[in-house]
Order: sequence, then structure tokens, then C-alpha cells
Amino acid sequence: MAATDDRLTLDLDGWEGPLDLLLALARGQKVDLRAISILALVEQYLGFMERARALQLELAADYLVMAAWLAYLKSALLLPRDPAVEPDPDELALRLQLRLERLDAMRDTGARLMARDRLGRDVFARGAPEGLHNVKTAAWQVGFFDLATAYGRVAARTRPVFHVVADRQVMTLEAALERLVALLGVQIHWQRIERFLPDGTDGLRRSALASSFLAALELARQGRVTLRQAEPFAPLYLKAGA
Amino acid sequence: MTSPGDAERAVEAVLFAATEPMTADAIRAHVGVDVRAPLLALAAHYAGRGVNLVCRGERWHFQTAPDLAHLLRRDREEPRRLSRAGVETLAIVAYHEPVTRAEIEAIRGVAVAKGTLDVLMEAGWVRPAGRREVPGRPLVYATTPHFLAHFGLASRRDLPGMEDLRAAGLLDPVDLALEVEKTREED
Amino acid sequence: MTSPGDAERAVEAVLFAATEPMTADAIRAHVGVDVRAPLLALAAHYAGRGVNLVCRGERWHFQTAPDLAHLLRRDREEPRRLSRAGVETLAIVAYHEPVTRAEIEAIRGVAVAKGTLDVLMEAGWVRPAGRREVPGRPLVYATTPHFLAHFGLASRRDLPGMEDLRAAGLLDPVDLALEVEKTREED
Repeated sequence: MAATDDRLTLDLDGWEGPLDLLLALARGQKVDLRAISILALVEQYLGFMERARALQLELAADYLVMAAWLAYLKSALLLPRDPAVEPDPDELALRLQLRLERLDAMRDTGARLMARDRLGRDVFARGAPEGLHNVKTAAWQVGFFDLATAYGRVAARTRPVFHVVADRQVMTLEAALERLVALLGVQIHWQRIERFLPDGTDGLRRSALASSFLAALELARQGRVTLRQAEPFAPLYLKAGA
Repeated sequence: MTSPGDAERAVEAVLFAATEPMTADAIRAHVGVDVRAPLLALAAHYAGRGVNLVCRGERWHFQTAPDLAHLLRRDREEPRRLSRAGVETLAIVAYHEPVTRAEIEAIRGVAVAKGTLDVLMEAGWVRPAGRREVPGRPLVYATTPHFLAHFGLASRRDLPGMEDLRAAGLLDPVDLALEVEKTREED
Repeated sequence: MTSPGDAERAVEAVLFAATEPMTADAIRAHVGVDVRAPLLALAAHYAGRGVNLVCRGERWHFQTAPDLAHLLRRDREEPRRLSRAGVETLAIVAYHEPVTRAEIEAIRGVAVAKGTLDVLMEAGWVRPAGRREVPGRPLVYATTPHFLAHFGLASRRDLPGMEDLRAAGLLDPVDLALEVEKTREED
């Protein structure tokens, strides 16, 4: 990109946008970018645009926008400084210069990067490595809580929220205890456990028998009732007192 | 350590970068000088090292020292978390076994990817347990003894029942809407 | 020639066999012992040879000595040439990472063509590296370990001119540089 102002080809396809063109022009000044004359650069850019227009080249919009902006910058730089004018034209010029410096730095380092000894071009890795093999076996991790939670989640998701409980009569342990204590108070002799059960359906009687048996065991533990059974599965007798 | 000569370094680099074993002539074509002496010097240099220079059928190449071949392969157990779909499927098999894939899908409410059951079988928690004698004779799945052992269960009866789950708040309907949303995203 | 120790031989074999640069930890996983000392011993052993052991971004690999490039390049295709836009974009990512697309465009003065970053990512030199927590949460880009390996850089600090650029403020955004300039003038 050693083209100078005079020899710049007018092939706009060669430039990656106005900043690229400006940088090429700036390099043409052959000075440190930090010492570059922005005014001269603006002149060059505008001159370049003039010639392009004279040749009736199609100019992309961003080049024209840059041209308009630079024309404005030029007039602002040439006019006596008016502190009321914002933004300060010197600052605009400095900003442009800083941008050029940064692009230039990246272009330069990019070239240096590309010129390094590159793997696969200048230096080479082993052509036929045997390769390393990791044989992985999965140790699956899941805990009991995860499992229970997952089932709860599935159940909650798919089971109906309302469910019908079949009409089933039950006698609770509390009720059985209460009834047993009350009845034992008026019974003096041995009585079969069935005598203590309330009347009702078969279902209720089964539940009552189970509850009453548990209640009897509890009362026996407390010494408030004595149990008697001749042999396994023989009738069970109850009597108040130890 | 004596430093290697130019020819030796060149042969070393060419053989290292070569994608196939090379004849002395082929190496010479790259290096430009006679390579017999450098090849022998290199072979001697590498003789006791982790990599050896060997000649097989007149072609030279580097290879790992035979006694170190075991280092190139490594078995490793990787802890991996079971996916959400995996845990749910496992839970359904555990609670409903023996259960067909279609039944799992019906209970989960979403399709069960083939991979999910594969993973559970690979983990040794689920096994095919015969076929159901209905049209299509679908496979049924059940848990394994290894499943019980892994989760510290004496038997499947130790799985918490619905009441336990409810008591533990695991059936909390408040979460329901959220869960459904998440499941939808996941699938 | 002193004969190498077991650990050195093992590390040598593993790195010769590896298809990718390896971290010390990855090597250790194969070799089973601490590899720092063996790595340094190997690097010293190979320093003057036709093949060198190098460390790029904490990953180690063997590669041919740079001065022998002429012997090896012969029948090899030059890797696809990167466009100027590609080179500049790569440099900007490397020197400024993590960097957004807008920041790349601000430096280059033109929009980043769709293919430019794609090409760099396809080459394995650039990767998306999260998002910047500013409005719009733009993606940021950074270089990869493969970038360091390809360009022979031990770390990003080794990028050509990195220190000079930083000292000159050329890696600072224009706005910041402007402030610095203004302060300088005022002093």
C-alpha cells in the first residue's frame, strides 16, 4: 500500500472504506502518523473524490459522507477558532488522527503476526501421531432423593389433583381405645374381644377388630387390662385390671 | 549431550513431520544430502528414549517406545449426572415394574427417548424383563438388584409411597404449573 | 548423552503421540506423576534439535525447528491466505480481547463482513467468549489456545509489539486516548 497521492489508483474496490483510504493517503505523507497534517490529508481526500467524480466513478455513500464531513472539518479548521462552536474542530481532527493511528497499529501487527513461524506453514507438528485414547466409562450419579423427587414430580404431573376415596368405614385406634376403656369399666368377667366391637358392616367390624386388638395391647401394657388366649387363633378374652 | 549435525537435525524434522514412513531416498529428496549416517545416528540417539526411530521394510519412522504403549490409553471413570428424563424414567420403572415403554410414556406424559432406557441399562439399574403377552408383545422393563444396592434399598417395598411423597411435599401442587412448563421446554 | 529418566521418557512418548497440544495436567493424567520437571528437561534436551518442545498458552507440543521450514514447505500447500479484513480483524481480536463486533468495526471503520469472523472461527483462532453486560448484551470474541499454537506464541503477552502498543496507548479506545491527550495539553 505504498501508493502516494499522485499514483493512487482510482479503483475504489481496492479500499475497505473511507478510513482505509485515508490511512493510505496519510502513509503517503511519509511522516509519523502522530505528526501528520490533518489539513493536508483532508485536501488529499477531497482531491481524490473530485477526480473520481470527474471520471464519473460510482462513489459509495460512505465515501461521500466522509467527504462531506471532511469538507466541514476543513472549513472549521481554517476559520478563526470560535470557542462557542461545538465540537471543537481541533478535537475532531485529533479524533480522526487517533483513529488512523489505531487502524495503522492493527494493520501493522496483523502483518507481523502473519509473518511469524506458523504451525502448519513454517513449523510442523508430528505428521502421524499415534494418538491418545481416553476410554471413558460413565459413573452415573443419582441419589435416592433424586429418585423420589422425580417420581413425585411425575405423579404430580400426571395424576388428577382430585381423587375419589372409596367410601370405607374405619374405626380409629383412638376411638377403639375410648370404647374399650368405657366398656371394661362395666364388665367384670372375662369377655371375648368381639363383645366390645360396635355393630356395623363387615368392613367396619374388621377395622374395629384390628383397632380394638391394638387398643387392648396398649391397655395391657399399661396394666389396665389382662388378656387371655388358650392357643394360637383361639378366642381372645379380656378382663379389667392386672 | 553433543549437539546434532545439520543433516541429522534435518532428517529428524522431516521424519517427524512425515505422515507416512519414508525411505532413505525420499528423505534424501527433502534434505539434499546423504542420509544414511544421520539415520543411524538418530536411531542411536533415540534408542533409549520415549520415542524410537525404527526402520521397517526400508522405511523409517518414529514410534512410541513399546514399553510405554500403555500410557497412550487411559481408562477413566467420569462422574455424570443422570438427566431429568433419565431419573423420571428410572423412578417409573421402579414404581411400576414390570412396565413397557408405552406405559412409561403414558405415566411420564412425554415420549421416552430410546437413549434414556439405554443409559439406564448401561448403568445397570434397569433390565429387560421379558415380554408382555399382548398384541405386539412389547418388552417390559424392571429394576435390577444393582439398582436396589445403589439406592440402599432392601427391597422395592422400601420405596416411599404416595403418602410419604405427599408428606415430604414432593407432590406439592404449587410446583405443578412450574414443572409442567419446564418439562415442555425440555422436550 | 545421559539417558532420560522414566518420567521424561513417558512425557516424551505421550507428547509425541498426542494429536493436539496438551496441558501439563492432561499429560499428568496419562503419565501419573508430576510432569513439570520432565517437561523442562525435555524442552532443554530438544532445544538444539530438528524438533523442539514448545509451550503455547500453557499447552505443550513438539514441532519442527523453525530454521528447517525450507526443507518441509516444499510439497505442502500454503494454508489458505487470509483476506486483509481477516488479518486486521484477527489482530484486533488478539490485541483487544475480549472485544465486541462493534468495537472491531469502530477500529476498522467499516462493518465486519459476515464471513470474516466466521473464517477466523472456522480456522479455530477465534471463539465467542460470552457476552458483555451492557445494553444489548453483545457477544464478545477472544482468541483460542489454537491461535497461540499456530502463531507460536507462549501467551498473549508475546504478541508482536504488545508492550509498545500498550505503552503508547494504542490499545485504548479513541475516547479514552482523547481524554489523555487533552490532559497532556493542559499540563
